[in-house]
Amino acid sequence: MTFQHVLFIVFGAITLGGALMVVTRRNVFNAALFMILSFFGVAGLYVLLEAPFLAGVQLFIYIGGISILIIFAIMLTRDMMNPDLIGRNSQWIAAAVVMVPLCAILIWTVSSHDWAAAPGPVPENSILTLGQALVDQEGLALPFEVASVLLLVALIGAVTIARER
Amino acid sequence: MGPQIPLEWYLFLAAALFCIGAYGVLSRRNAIAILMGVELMLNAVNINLVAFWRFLEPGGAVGQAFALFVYAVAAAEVAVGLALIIATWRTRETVILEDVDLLKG
Amino acid sequence: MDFLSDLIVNIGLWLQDLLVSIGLPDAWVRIITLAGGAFILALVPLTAMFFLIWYERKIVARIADRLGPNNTGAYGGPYGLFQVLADAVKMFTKEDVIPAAADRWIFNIAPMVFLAIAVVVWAVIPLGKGIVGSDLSIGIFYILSFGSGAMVAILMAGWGSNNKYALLGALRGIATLISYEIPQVLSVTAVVMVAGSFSLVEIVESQNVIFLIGMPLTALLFLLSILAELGRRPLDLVEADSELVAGYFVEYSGMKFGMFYLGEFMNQLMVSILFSTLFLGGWRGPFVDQVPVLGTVWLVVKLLLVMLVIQFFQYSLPRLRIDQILALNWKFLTPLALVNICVIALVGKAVPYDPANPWVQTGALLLANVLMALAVVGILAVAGRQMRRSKLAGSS
Amino acid sequence: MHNSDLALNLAWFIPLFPFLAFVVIPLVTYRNRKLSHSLVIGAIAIAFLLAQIVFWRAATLPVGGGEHAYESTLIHWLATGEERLMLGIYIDPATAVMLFMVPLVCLMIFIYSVGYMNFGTPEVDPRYSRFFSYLSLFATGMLGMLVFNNLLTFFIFWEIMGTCSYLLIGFWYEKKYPDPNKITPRQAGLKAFIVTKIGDLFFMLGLALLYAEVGSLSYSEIFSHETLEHLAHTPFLGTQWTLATVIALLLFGGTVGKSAQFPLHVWLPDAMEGPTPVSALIHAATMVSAGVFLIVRAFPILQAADASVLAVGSIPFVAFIGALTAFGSSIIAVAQDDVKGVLAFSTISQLGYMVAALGIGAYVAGAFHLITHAFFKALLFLSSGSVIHGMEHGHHHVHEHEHEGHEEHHEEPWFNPNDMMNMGGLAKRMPRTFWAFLIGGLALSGFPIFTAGFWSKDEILAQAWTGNKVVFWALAISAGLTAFYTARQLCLTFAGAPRTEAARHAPESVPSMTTPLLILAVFAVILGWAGIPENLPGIGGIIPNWFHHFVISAIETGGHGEEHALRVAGHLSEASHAFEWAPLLLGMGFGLGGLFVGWLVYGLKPLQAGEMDRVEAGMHIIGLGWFHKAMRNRFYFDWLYDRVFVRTSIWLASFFDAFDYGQPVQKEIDGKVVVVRKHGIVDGLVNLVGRFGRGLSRISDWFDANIVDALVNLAGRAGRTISEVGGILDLRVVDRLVDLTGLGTRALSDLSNVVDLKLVDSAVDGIGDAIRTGGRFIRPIQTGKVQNYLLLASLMVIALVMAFFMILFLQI
Repeated sequence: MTFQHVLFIVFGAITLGGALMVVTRRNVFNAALFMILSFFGVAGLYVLLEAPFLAGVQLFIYIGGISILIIFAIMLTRDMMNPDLIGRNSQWIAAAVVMVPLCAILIWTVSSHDWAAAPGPVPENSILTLGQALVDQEGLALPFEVASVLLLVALIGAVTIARER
Repeated sequence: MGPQIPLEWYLFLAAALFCIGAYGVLSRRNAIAILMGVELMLNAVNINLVAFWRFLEPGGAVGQAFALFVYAVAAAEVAVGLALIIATWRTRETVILEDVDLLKG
Repeated sequence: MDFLSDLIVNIGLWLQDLLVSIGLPDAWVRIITLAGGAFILALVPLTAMFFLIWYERKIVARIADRLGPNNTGAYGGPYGLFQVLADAVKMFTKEDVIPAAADRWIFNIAPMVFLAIAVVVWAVIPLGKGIVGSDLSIGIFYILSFGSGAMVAILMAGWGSNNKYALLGALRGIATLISYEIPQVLSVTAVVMVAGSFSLVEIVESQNVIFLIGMPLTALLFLLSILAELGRRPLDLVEADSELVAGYFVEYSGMKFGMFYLGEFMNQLMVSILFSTLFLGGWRGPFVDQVPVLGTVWLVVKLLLVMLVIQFFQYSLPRLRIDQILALNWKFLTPLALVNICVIALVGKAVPYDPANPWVQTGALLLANVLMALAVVGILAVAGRQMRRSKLAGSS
Repeated sequence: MHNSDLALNLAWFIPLFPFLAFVVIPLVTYRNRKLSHSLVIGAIAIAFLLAQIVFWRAATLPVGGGEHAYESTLIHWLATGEERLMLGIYIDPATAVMLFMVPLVCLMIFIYSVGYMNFGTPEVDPRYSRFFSYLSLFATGMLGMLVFNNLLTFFIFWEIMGTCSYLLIGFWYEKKYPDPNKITPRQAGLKAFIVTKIGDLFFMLGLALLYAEVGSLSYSEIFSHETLEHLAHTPFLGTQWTLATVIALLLFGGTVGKSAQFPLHVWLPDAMEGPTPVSALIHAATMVSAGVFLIVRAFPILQAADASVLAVGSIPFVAFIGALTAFGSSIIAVAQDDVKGVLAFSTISQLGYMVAALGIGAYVAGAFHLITHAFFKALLFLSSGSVIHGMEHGHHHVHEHEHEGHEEHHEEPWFNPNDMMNMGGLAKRMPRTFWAFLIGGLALSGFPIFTAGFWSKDEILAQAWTGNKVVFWALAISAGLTAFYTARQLCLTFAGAPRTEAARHAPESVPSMTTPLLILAVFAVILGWAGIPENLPGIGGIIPNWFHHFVISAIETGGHGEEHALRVAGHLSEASHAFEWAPLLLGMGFGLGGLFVGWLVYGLKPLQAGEMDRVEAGMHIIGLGWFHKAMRNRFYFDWLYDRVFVRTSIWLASFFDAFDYGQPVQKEIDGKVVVVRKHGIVDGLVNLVGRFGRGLSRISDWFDANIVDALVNLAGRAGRTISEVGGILDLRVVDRLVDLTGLGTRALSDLSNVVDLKLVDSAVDGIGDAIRTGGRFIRPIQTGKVQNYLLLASLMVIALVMAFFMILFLQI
């Protein structure tokens, strides 16, 4: 029971608990806040995984960007708050019934495989490696470009769709 | 000091998170809540990617890079999804998926 | 003297040894030392407040041609130094009102989140030579990402207090924050490119010549963006006193209001430290190598200067309309920041930094900046002339 | 064979241009109708030219030496884990002839659509540009399916076509009919989509199995000698069947779905709800032929499979399905009144022909009929479309005349322009259409010597004669029927006097519609001459049987095992050597006979308005009216499927729905009405039990009231004759007893209510939801809720993993 275990348990609890609240709260705004909480927990896990940069990105994009967007959308469509229209649909029990064995299967699959993982230390300049890999033509330059184009397209598309006519 | 937590823990956690998100996607009625479920699932995926990066090739960059790509995709998806939801809200006055059935056969 | 040379670290080590000798397991020792360090670190800004609020009030008073706090009655104290204490007491004793229709949970949590975020970012700021909470490899990025968490707190406050002014204030605030994050991040990126690291410590150490000289445009961009982020005039949308009463925390009273107030002020302090760290060389200054503690003094001096500048903006300029503010960002600052990044990247590649004579790169950068500034001014002049002409044509 | 031939490499670009057109239209030019359709037509024209170059190049390559299966140099396509899929083009004779046919027909049909969608007239379709972009996407799918070199791309483009089919059948999705039993376009679209998906599922499983076994899907590898040997001799999961058999059957499943073979044929007739060019393009000329083309493509595997599996008697399974389909649908077609319905069923039967031919190993004959049929069937559809178009215009015309001077818009009475009973005498009104239709009809019914249909059909029959007598007779008889209903259709539509006002005023269609008809008509005639058997005495030698030589070379030199080459040659050599008179004469006899009988029945004395269909009348006279009714109702297949699958699932769905949730409640929420269900878990249960109990008590009441009383009275009378007292006594006693049972059951049922609603709730709720979702998923008339599909998908995942687990560890 080292310090890391404590942190892992704490962050894991935050993540899963937040996620559970997200899918169960009736009030969508609260659900969004719990989603932010869950994202925060995930960021903590990244820190535990010694990927601080990703932790930062997690906070920056998910909490600073995506969650804010979602909350804005919630405020823009006030029907969200209509108590008769929010909450679960008719198949929620079936969904739960399906999801439990799915989770079981996933966990079984994971545990049935022997992860011969003897992780070495993370090199000091892992962020440098990441950055170079992203602009390296042999490496991930193409996916990187594609991702940026995708973002641009999404931006334009979103504006076009949501524009007042 | 390397990680003292076995890789399985992260994978279990990711699996649980994924299933919770999927449950949200399946069981919520309004589109934005479903979007949140999707976000949770994406996060689960990312946890897996980063965990694999950390435990299987900490020297490389592919795991982190793909996590970043997932971020990009998530951002795009949310932007377009919310735009669609808002457009739907304008035209159909609803955000409930069941009510949007123009092409219902 | 060598004990003084890095005070905090030695104290930390000493404490750690003490705990181990008591016989606690490592994990607990680690937890306790970290918690203690965090606690001390959090105390720094909270205590600094008392002086800095007084400082701001004095400046305001001088700008408004008043005396400012000079006598705190029963509390005594020279020059009204304890004014802040009095305010604190007043806040503590005020009644804590919660609107009936408020979303209680959110309403109550919001100020804590706000303050927590304001405190958390202090972990990575180098307060002096070797005095830093933790030298994260992503230091500055850490600050930015947590700063974006403040938005959530603002939204929570605006939504939770269930008041249309509050919600409007929150939405306008978020609009500003989100849009001004872009030039802020871009300007920081320029600094990071030149310094070659995210870590604030390394950024400070790489400033043999302070970056303000090298890239004044970047500094200007950063300053403007932090003005907006802080909600300071001329860019204050978050609380536009005359339109939105107090913006998102209109409904708050007592200590919760105090938390917001404190949080905002700590943000101000933080960004001024950030500015002095990024552009003014942080704790660097004469004789720091001999007397490391002097570094902190230098830092304080620099941040007081920066705060002075911010105060001057704040109290001498009128407020812009929201559309003007957003237009300023999207049509001017963001493009400029993008151009700025490209130029600095090119120059940085063309003229590599050599430690022998650091002024070479600085000079190149400065030249590039001046050219950019001239170009911008020229473009603005042309655009303005056309605008005036069209206006005239329209009027006549 | 990785040589690079410039002309053949042009095939890379064939699918490109239609795709570009598809992309550009919705993005840019959707406002400008003229630009849109010129874009599409231009694109397909370019594709047509390229395809011609490729075709002639491939045709003029020296025969043999594997030259005919040309595979370009491969490019990396997508990386799957450790290995990357390679993509190239693959031109063999089958591809080449398809490349000759497809773009040409597409071009014709696209041009035709311009007129059909009323371009330039006030009633031009509001979604005109969208229609053309869909068409273009479809062409992309078909061409891409042809040129590329592996089954995966084949499947992808195949699915693209499926999507287009859905989009285009449901193109007029807002259309509704007064008759609720008539299927609406969007229902038809969904039906087609789902029914074909059933077949595609098999196809995909086949692909998965093949890939898992061979590790590649490119033709050159899966058709190589070793692979086929391996497949032919490896048992499938320890069963008796060989892998080749299973794979072949699975792939054939895809064919059954796509080209509407029995039992999945039900979607094609309803697909006629789409615009007629669509029916012509997708559901006659190209897409349904894709199914057959799949067999042509996978022919080596089909040969490697052992034909005895699932064989019906001596008939191989594939041939059996084909023959059955051909026969049954040609019977059905006789009784159809919808002008497109007849053609739809004839399409099904012709496809059955091809499948049967391939099933008995007649590769060349099948491919040949595929090509010719595409031409004359497209011709037929387009001309029928022209007829319908004329009828509609005539109807509008008449209608305007009735309402002269009315400014306000009047509601037109619904009029079915497809019904042949409303036509007649159109030959004078629209002569060009008539001639086109006539030629197409003759080709379809295999009018001897000079129509294409004759030669291809004759070749199939010849093969069947040597291959399998049963199949031969089935095909021959259906050939007769085909001729008969073609004659019927021709006479009903064009002969005699107009039977309605609309028909009397129907105008000839615009040139942009009739010109393609004439071009197609030419091909419908001359194309047969490419495949005249050489050993046919008389004209046999005049034109060499080019098609045969060309296409057969693919089998002989396609680069797979001698064993199969021999087996195939075993079938094929007969066509080219020993000539048989019997099949030829029989075929001619049936064809001409059918035409003649049809002319006797319908043409000699044309039908009058309001007169009953002659065949129907005749069958009524000989007491076969019920059978004709069955024919008219397509042998009740739709009815059957509706009852068996659709209704049951809907019933289950709504049953459990009411069961768990009670009835939906209309609720008024800030101004708009929404349906909110109160989540009453138990009341459904209560109702059920209550209903049960009420039923019981009602039964006992009835029993009590009628039977027992009767008995009692009887006994009473009997008793009265003996003694007053005893009679009264037992009357009382028995009555009391019986009432008591009634009361008892009532009380029991009430009790059971109380017990059950405590016990079963949540479990029932879960099951209810699951089944309800299942029902929602199966019913083709569904709300298309993504979440339900997702749920089902995850269910399937679980099921698959479980199955995998069992197979892996329990060795089941």
